[in-house]
Amino acid sequence: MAVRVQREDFDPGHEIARMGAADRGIGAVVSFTGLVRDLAGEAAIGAMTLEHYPGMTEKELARVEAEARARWRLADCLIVHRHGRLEPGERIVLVVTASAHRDDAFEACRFLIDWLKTRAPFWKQEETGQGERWVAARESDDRAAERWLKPG
Amino acid sequence: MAVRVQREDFDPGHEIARMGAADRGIGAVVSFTGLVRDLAGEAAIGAMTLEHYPGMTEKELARVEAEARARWRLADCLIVHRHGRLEPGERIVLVVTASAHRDDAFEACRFLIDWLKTRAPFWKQEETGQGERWVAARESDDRAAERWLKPG
Amino acid sequence: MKLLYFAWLRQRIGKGEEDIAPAPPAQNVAELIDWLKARGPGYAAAFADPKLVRAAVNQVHVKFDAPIAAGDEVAFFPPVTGG
Amino acid sequence: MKLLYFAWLRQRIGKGEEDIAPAPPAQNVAELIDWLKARGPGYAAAFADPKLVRAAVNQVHVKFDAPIAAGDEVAFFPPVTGG
Repeated sequence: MAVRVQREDFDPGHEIARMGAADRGIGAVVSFTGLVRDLAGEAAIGAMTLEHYPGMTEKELARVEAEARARWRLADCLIVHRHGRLEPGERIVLVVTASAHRDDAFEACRFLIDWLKTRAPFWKQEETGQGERWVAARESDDRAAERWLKPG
Repeated sequence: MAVRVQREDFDPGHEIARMGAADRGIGAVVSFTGLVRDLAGEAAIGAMTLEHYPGMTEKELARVEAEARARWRLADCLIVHRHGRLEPGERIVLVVTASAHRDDAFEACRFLIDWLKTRAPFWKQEETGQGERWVAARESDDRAAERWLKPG
Repeated sequence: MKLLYFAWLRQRIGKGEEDIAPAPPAQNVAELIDWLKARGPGYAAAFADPKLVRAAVNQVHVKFDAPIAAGDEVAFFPPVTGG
Repeated sequence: MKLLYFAWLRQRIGKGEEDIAPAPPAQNVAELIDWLKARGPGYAAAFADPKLVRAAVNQVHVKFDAPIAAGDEVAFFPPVTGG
């Protein structure tokens, strides 16, 4: 169970292998890796900079992670989120969940990424040919997070 | 887009990195790694042997993969399934999906593992303290696969 | 006709595959099962409860009313448990 | 009271944080926004459309009716766009 906020890159394979090896009761490890795309809407992206709120970020991610552990049977879970300047193709965020069965691992992983997209205090500024611009929050992200508010 | 059936282990991190690096339009890579558990029901498992139907296995996995590509917008996807004798903690199966957005990657990854569990001709024989036994198909796997038959 | 048996069907029948020529007098999978059950106690044990058996013809999952022909590859196995 | 500004609010206001002592005469976040808007054109621009602004008190997301006190850390930012 861990949350990390860092400038440095991370290694999804290392985290998946470490998590799977920790406990012989684990049957399923699910991972989500988010990458910088070179197309956001119509404009080509040169790079983006992720600003965050040090202190609050870690707290929100820990809160989201505790919520996932309360809702699903998880043997382990991990959130790693980078900040700073990132170029297209670079990894931004990693969520890994491990459980005895795939249902819990899939649901919790999806919950974590949906929820952190609307709760974790990160802001993306994109560098385009027309200058820099702040990325607006997507309504689809709000809807994705809201479905976890409904029972069942 | 690939399907592999092999005795050898695989490297989830390598596959995730390779897939994410292939296309700058990819924003989401989701992976599922299935591991041998040491507890199946109540009995402790020494190891298991996965028997399969060479020829048909590859065809079924390719069919399942084509179905996923038809239903979701995927930049890439991969299924690797091992056969032979495996010990607790060893990796059995890997599904990796890549897409511009996480919705498609998550849904397709979940579909692929649900579907291959009821379509791909593999049979597990477990070695327990009481001897060897064939694992019975789980009704929950049938239900998981059936939900993909419903529209929406 | 090439027949394949997997998992506990293979164990009960005592072999993983066999070629039967001339092809058995069976128009579909259900008739083939009935013909096989009469071949000996191993076959009878393997097909004792057909609800536990699945079939594929030429490497495609089929139901027991699927037609079969002389050159087909017909496989019998329990419900799959991979992944 | 410690105030923090992020993303385009930080750019419009021209700084990322400031300490205001004595604390502003505001009972809740909404009153604090009104007080800040009167401080200058940068603040007025940052808070021109409060619907685009989110707030946290002591690093917890809050609504604009949340009470605030002198020792609090209050942050203003656009809707988050991480992940």
